[in-house]
Amino acid sequence: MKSTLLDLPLQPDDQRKSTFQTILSTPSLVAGGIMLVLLIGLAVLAPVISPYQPSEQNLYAFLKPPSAEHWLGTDQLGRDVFSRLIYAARSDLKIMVLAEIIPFCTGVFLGMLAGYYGKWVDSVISLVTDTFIAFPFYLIVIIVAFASGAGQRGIYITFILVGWIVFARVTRGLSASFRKQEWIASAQTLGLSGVRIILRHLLPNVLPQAVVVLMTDMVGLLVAIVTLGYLGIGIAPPTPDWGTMIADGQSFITTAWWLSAVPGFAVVYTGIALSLTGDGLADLWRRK
Amino acid sequence: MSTLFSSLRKSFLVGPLALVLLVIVAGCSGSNTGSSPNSAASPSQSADGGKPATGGTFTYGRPAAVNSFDLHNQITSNNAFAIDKVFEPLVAFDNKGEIVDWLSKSHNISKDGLTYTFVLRDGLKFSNGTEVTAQDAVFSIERHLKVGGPLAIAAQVVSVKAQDAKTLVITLKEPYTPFISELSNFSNGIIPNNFGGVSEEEFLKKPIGTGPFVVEKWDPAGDVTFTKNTNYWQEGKPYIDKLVYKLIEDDSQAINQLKAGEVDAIESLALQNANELKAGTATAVLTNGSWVTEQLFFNTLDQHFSDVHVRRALALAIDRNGLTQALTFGFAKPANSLLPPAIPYNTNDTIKALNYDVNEAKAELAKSKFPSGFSTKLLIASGNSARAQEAQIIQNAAKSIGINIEIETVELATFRERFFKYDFAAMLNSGQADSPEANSILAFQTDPNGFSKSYWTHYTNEEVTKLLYEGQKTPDGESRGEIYAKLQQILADEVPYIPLYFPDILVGARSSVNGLVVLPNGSLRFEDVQLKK
Amino acid sequence: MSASPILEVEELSLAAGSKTLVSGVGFSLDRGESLGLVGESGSGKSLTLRAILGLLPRGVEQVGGTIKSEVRAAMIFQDPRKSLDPLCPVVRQVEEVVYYRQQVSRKAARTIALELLEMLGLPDSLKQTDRYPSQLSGGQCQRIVIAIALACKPGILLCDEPTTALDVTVQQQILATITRLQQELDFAMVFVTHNLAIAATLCSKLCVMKQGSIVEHGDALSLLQHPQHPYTQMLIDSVLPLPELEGSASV
Amino acid sequence: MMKSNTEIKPSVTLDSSRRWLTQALLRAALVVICVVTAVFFLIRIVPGDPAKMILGEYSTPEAIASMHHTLGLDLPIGDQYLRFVRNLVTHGDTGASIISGTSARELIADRAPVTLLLIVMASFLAILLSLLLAMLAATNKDKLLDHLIRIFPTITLGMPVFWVGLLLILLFGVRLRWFPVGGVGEGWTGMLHSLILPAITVAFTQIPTLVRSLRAQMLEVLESDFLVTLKAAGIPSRVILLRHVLRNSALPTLMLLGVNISYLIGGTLVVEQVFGIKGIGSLLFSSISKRDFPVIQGIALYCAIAVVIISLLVEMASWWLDPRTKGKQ
Repeated sequence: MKSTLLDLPLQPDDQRKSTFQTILSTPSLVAGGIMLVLLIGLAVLAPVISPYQPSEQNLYAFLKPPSAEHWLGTDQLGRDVFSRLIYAARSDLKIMVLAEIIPFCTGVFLGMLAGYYGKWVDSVISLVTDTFIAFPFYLIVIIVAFASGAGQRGIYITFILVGWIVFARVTRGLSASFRKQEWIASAQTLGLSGVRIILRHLLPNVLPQAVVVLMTDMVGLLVAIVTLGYLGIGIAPPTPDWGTMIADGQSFITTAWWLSAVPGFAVVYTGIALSLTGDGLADLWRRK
Repeated sequence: MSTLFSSLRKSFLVGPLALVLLVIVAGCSGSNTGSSPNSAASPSQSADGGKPATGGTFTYGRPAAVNSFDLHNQITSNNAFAIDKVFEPLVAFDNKGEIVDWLSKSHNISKDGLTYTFVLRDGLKFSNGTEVTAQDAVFSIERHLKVGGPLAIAAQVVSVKAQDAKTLVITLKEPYTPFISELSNFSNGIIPNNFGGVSEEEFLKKPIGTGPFVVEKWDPAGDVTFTKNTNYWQEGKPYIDKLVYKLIEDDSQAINQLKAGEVDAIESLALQNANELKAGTATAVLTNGSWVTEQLFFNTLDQHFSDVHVRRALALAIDRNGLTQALTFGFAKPANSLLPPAIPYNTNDTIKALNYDVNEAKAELAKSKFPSGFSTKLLIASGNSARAQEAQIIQNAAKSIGINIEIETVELATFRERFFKYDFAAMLNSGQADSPEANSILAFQTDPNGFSKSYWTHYTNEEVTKLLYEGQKTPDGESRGEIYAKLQQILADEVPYIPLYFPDILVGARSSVNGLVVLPNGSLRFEDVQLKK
Repeated sequence: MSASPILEVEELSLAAGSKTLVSGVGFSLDRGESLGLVGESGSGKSLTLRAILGLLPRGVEQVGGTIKSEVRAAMIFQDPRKSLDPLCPVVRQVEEVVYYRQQVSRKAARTIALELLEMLGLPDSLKQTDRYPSQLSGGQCQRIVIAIALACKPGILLCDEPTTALDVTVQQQILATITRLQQELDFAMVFVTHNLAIAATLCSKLCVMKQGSIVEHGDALSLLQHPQHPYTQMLIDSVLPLPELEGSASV
Repeated sequence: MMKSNTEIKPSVTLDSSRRWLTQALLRAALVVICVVTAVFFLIRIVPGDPAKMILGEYSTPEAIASMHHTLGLDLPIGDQYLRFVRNLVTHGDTGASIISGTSARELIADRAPVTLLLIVMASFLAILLSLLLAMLAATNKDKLLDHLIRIFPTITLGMPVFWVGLLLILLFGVRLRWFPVGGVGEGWTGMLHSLILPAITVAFTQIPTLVRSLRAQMLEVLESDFLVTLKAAGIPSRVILLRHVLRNSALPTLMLLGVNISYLIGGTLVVEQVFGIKGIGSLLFSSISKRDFPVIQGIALYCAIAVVIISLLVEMASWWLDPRTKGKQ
């Protein structure tokens, strides 16, 4: 989201500096940003940082408590929990981001279309939205994930199917309110085409709000990925995943609680990082 | 606590699969060597010599409901472990797997192995107070012969006669050594002659037997409540007034309920949860050596696994000791032979098994049709986290020699349907004996003509089949041992399945429970149970 | 009438955090008397009223001065629609205030409430069917608000620009109603407005406020005729043609 | 003298309210038609041949052909759709279970009561708890309590529902033994008692969003002019809070819950698994792993239709309850 910030309409140099200062004076954005950078850093650098291969088993050193050798101990198959944790961050976050790209683009675009043109375009898009939103999210996720075989494919398919709705709803409302404003009308009188107005003028204005929603939505998606993993229909072993780590560690909750607690906290941590960033961005744009 | 899908658990080890053991005829009483059950944690009589504590209700959490008391038509543990509380056989096995007289005061097998004579105990009564006579036993065994059922009497019975009110004589056409063991099974329990005068249907709804408990309330999709049989032949027993079988489908649910004291014991205790219960002050774990062998099964019709070198290579690639350690927390022994140590004629210590050696495994694979490896699937049932871990170990081992395994997890019911249709390449499952008899497992896992088709591996080897039939006719003794040693060695060399480990029977119980007896088939005896107040 | 004033404000200072909003405001009011607080928006008039009422907005605190009052105060607000609970029928709202303020039975409260509504010239149909604020016109809502204020039997009525949000014709009616009621019920009144003309017609005394302080105060007539402060002059200039018109129309 | 006010013009006529209702119903009906179509295509969107999925990879072509026939997949797509809709309209059914042969509708109806009860309890708890928390936060704005309650949604947003369920089981079931750790108790009281923890878990997923917007809503109400009117009129603050603030905030909560009902139902399906409750959720899981498509379709359809109906009801209720919407018409 850093890059989105910089892509906003051009500002003179000194104003950009003040943007930077505003960022610094938004504590939730700073906190969320730092948490995210840390997390992404760990995930990206996992191959460098991790002391072991994530699926390397040692059947004679299983369920070891945290030590200098294994920072977070080992799991039931003697795999290094720390290595698995950061590799899981890698796989979970990668899926989370990849699975959001298409829904985000289609959702924002359809929302703008519906909001800008109104009338039958709006009616059709809203009808589709209402239809999809009628299906409980987890119901669709579970059905599609199961039917398309456990693994990442199900998550992608599900999200392409239903993920765009949230964005469409938000941008539709915003676009509809912008449409009534004068500057859009004046752009129309200048003879600019609808698509041009949407992309050049509407998009920069709805994007901030959409990005804020994206942050919250990503939390929901991550939780869904983890839940699928926990249910045994998510990311397939041996690829590490926080959900399966929680499920695997659950048997040892009283004897080796860190096994399921640590990946659980990782999910909560990511959730906090993303929602803080989202709150912060919302704050920032509200103040502008 | 395993994953969410609620169905699979120990019943799988104990029941449905092990299920069907073909019972055949002949024999003398068993020379039960080698069975070495660990003693249960606390099944001792009340030690203080005073009067035993009596009364109370014992609640037993079980993963599947009792849906029938028809002893001749049932095999799965959900029913078996309820049937054996109501009906009892002439001879029974104890917690060490030894055959002992039960309803019979004594029994005798003729030298030629063709005539079996049983003398009933004195004063033996059914729960409704009626005297038990030899005629009741004749009726019971004849009904079993007529019905057949999943545990049909495989011996060729010529006649079943009541010599007098207390003496029963069974004559066979040819010797069948496993017979006496198989008579100890729950399916050979004694029921009243002519169902005590009521219709068969009515009788099975309100069954009457000699067992320590009587069915009081029974929901075929839920719980069963038993009350104690006041006419029980073991004087003063059972000590408890009521026994409740409570249906708890989910593993983690069961453990939580045990910890919360909502149940007194649970049947389905996953290996990885045992230590947790053992460590708790309010809970204890009762164990016993089992008749179960955890195995990796191959579909020998599969394009890859029909190649014996592929199977051997995989066997060599798996570190069974490590696997056992990591998965079973000291509640199991690594397996070398197919027969568990608690079963006579097992060769676990002497057999030459394919032991862990990656280089040799690679060399073995090089001899196969797929020297550079291949991709395949491993089928497992959901809801059993030990199996899920096991699958990952095997996946990792296979990868080390170039075989890529995708783990396919399906629900228990689907899992069974799938392998019954040979719809699998490899699967994780277990085999189990129903009586302390080598034939029990071997017939089920090696007979290509039996209904189980060598445990759905479709493994066919004429020599193995020949040895199997020979073993059934040979009286107990050294020569029978030699036959089974030879048979087990062939299986170890051709690996239609890789025996992985022999898990102990695990029962979780409250520490306040005394006198619980764990049998090697996973059933419990409750007649000595006392609840500390 | 009475020997001592019923409201005395002395050296009142209000602040939000470090920012002073009102400083050193003081005035007094006798029974039946009307005081006009005049000034541009943001000059602290409304805050002064809120302070008298004892309901300062969140974050604003009284940092100095005293407010002495012997009688109950009630208030009428700028936007009548927003001053009523949108989810509560209007007669019920009046009734509720009567019930809690006058300590009578529910039934009596309803009778009193209906009498008040009649006194304020609200349509009779309300007696049969209660209405929600959104179903009434702005003027009707303001009459309800006045009814609520009167239900408190106030000694002082605080009016915070009660006509600003209304149409000009309705403004007249509401002002007439307030004047009539003051004559009938003899309460004192503090009337806040930015319109000097309206203040002058209603009030005998005037205070002109600017940036949180009183810059000029005195008798309405003399203040209008001889303004001392340039700000007062400016306010007079901005509405000059109107006083005569208003004056002739209202009295 | 003042002029008497003109009569009150009823701003909402019978006509406009009828028009609104017709529009809302028409819209809901359209969505239901789309839902039915979507469910029909569900079996086709999913990659792979459903017959092959049911029968397994080693199945014979004849078996697959006969399964195609059973599922009606051998008919032209238009006929299939007509058949599907006809069955739905006449029997309210999506076909018989491939596994047991029982009609999907009956299987679902069997399991529905527990799930419905759980949803109702969860909604009730969600509204109650979020109103309480939001009220505490709003009335203590910018104090410690407010900050704590505001942080709460940020933290809980990323908590998977199964994880919350497990923690609650460990704490209240195993440690404190206040509630049974799972299953459904006998009788009404036993049932309610055993559903409290699951209901809290489901409610937990809704509370973050609800509290967040409710707090904002309440602050708006608390700082609104009419509250000053009421306070100035000397109405006890207890009465103000309970009668006016709560009522004004409850309406948006109800509407928000209506929007979120779909998520709530989805959460319930997962929570049922954690607590071992035999409801629609466990039926869904077992049907899915058996590839029992008619039952899966039935569950999807009934859940979606339930969502549409509940949304419609909430919309109607809030339209009915909120006089402002009528003013706008």
